[in-house]
Amino acid sequence: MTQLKGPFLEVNPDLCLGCHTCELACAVAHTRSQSLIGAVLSGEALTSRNQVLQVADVRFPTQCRQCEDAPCVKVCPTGATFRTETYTAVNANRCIACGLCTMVCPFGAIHIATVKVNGHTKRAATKCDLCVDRPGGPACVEACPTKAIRLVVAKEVIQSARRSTAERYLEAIRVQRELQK
Amino acid sequence: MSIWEILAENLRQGVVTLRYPQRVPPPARYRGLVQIELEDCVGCASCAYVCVSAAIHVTEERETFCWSYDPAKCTFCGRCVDACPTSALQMQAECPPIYHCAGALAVTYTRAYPRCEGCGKPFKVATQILRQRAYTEVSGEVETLLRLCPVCRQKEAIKSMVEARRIKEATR
Amino acid sequence: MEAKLSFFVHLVRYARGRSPWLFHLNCGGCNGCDIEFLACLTPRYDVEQLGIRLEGSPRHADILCVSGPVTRNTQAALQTIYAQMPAPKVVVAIGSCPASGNVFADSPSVVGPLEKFIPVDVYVPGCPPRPNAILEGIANAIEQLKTKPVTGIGGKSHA
Amino acid sequence: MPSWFALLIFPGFLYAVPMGWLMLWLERKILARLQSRIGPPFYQPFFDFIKLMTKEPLRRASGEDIFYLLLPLLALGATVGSLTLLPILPSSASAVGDLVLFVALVEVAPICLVLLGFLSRSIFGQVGAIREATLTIATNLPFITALIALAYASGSLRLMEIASNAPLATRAIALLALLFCLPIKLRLNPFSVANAEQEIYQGALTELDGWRLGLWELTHAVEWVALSGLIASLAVPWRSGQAILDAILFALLSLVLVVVLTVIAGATARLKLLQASRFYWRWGFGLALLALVVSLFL
Repeated sequence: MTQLKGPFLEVNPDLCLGCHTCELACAVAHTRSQSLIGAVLSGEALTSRNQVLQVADVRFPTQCRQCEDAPCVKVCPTGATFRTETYTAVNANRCIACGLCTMVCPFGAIHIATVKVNGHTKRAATKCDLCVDRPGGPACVEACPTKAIRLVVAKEVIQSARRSTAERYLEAIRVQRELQK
Repeated sequence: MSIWEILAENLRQGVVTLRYPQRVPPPARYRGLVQIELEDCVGCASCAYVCVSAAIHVTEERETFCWSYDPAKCTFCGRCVDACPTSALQMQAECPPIYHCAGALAVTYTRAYPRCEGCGKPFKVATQILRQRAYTEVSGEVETLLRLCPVCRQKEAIKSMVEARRIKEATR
Repeated sequence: MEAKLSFFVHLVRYARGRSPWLFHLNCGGCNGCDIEFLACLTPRYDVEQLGIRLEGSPRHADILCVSGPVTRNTQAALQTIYAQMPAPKVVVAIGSCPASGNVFADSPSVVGPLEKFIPVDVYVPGCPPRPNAILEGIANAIEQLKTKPVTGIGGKSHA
Repeated sequence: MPSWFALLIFPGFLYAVPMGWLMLWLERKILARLQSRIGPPFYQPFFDFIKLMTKEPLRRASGEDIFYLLLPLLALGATVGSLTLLPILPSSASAVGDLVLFVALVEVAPICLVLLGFLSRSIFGQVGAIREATLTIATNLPFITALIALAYASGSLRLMEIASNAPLATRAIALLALLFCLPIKLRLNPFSVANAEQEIYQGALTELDGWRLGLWELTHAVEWVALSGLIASLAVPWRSGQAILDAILFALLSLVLVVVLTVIAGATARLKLLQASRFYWRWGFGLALLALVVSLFL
């Protein structure tokens, strides 16, 4: 029995328009100037950590599920990806852009992108950090015009102690397939 | 022990020299040339990152990556072997060969990235060792998912989520 | 006459292979290779079995053994010493440093690698190489030494 | 015995050169064995010589060139010449020369070495030359005093007569004093400051190259034969009268001396110049003086 303390972002596909506003908001929220114009003027690269994708007729932003026992943390050779109390974080300073995390993430939610760290540009892993440093909470939640994204703080999720979120997700897939049959 | 006793002891001991072509075999854990098992390499360039003397370089193209190694620059410290997350590198337990032209031992291997089973895009794919490190048990689902590129994995996630909602509503 | 000459040439080549004298030069290395090189003189390896003598003067030497990346301060000495060695001579680069600069490459005080300044005949890779490997490198150098042209006492070429 | 035979065949060139090479090899081999090493192969000094003779000579200033040619040749010639005076056979050529000539000829090689060292204009060469000169002076006092004692005791300067007539006590003490002088004259270990290969890069030999060094090595080999031969031929008063038997006895005695000197060299470390000089003036000269006193009173 373990308590899932961490919050994660949940999307309601019925409400999502696929307008990419969350992507833009995410990218802007992770620039230094916190504004689109400022970022463009200072030449900072705009990279979003969530991606709106279309599968059949469903449009949907995907981002990191903040796995508790995350594969990306387990394979990171430098300890750049690590698990905090609330979420799975990346320290871009320590990242060597080896891409092992992108290889093992079951959601494909982590990417290698060009970021600016301590004044110099480098390649590093980027992923959703739930905008922990932002006073107003996640930027995508704030920006979504239809309020399709919301921050869920699960009170108590009963799961196997050793199973990671990713494995729970995989088990869910298996259950679905069995149900479909 | 006086010098005379030492000389007498040496004479008594006899010749300890190895005749030239004879050699002391290197120990089992001797660090010789670095060798790569290309099938196990994922192109993460951790080895190039830790290499103190820049003997290893990994260059990435769109569809391929090159792993190049110049023993002339190597310090034979073994950091690359320690750093390799997929155990693709190992060191020969024998002395590197003598050579006569600069750069004669340098090697470059090129490997094409595996292609995504969904969209056919080349991408870095996790090897078995990596999967075992990332998951407590590597199920068939993990295998299939990790053979897809990150974008296809995202799409797969969307699909299953939509499916889950649909089933949930249907059962309600 | 021809037969005599060829006997002379063979004798000289054979003699060269049997008595290579070394001059050892550290061009700013870390001393690791030097210690391994000196290990070749110990009773265990004993280079004297190949007729090798470690000489103090480059004038007496046939084989120049260089260790270390060539630093700004040693470069002039290296070239002088190479020029001071009388003609059939070969150069052995011991360790990774003279071959590439190794960890010292791109340092502002390092001007190497060695081949920029003098022709190198044999490279012994390793950091440092084992005494066995150094011996093998010197044996290779001896083979190279034998193939160099034979000159008579007056400096006239015979072959 | 004609003098050309003594000069060219025995105990001259044809005997001295292979014997000198054998002695050089024996020295290196024994040293190696004392250190548990395998040492150089038997033919080593010969191939060293061939190799050195066929190395390309360096161009030198024309004024210097003649000295670099003459001095090694002079040293070699004088040392081979000194060999002809050794009283090995009953009919040896010592009739044509005596002790004074022998001392003069043996001293030519060190003088040539000093000159070569100064000629080199290299700091190591000059330091080596100064040390060589100092040690030559230090060693010649006991060397000549011991020879004078022998000459006085036997009443003649002819080496043949010294060998047969010298009384036992004087002969023993004087030969011990002469043995004391050998390491320094052959530049062997406890007294090898003059050609220290580690500190001053073989001193006066630093700038010698190719065949000049080869000639010098040859001279050194002949020096071994001449100096060990002096003691070997003076040690035994008895001559069988058969040339071959006497020659073999002489050669064996010389080789025994080589072994003794090498073991001493292998067991000792290099002394400083002052220590070496003091040793010779105190112990070497003291022993030679004792020989002189004994020869005066017996």
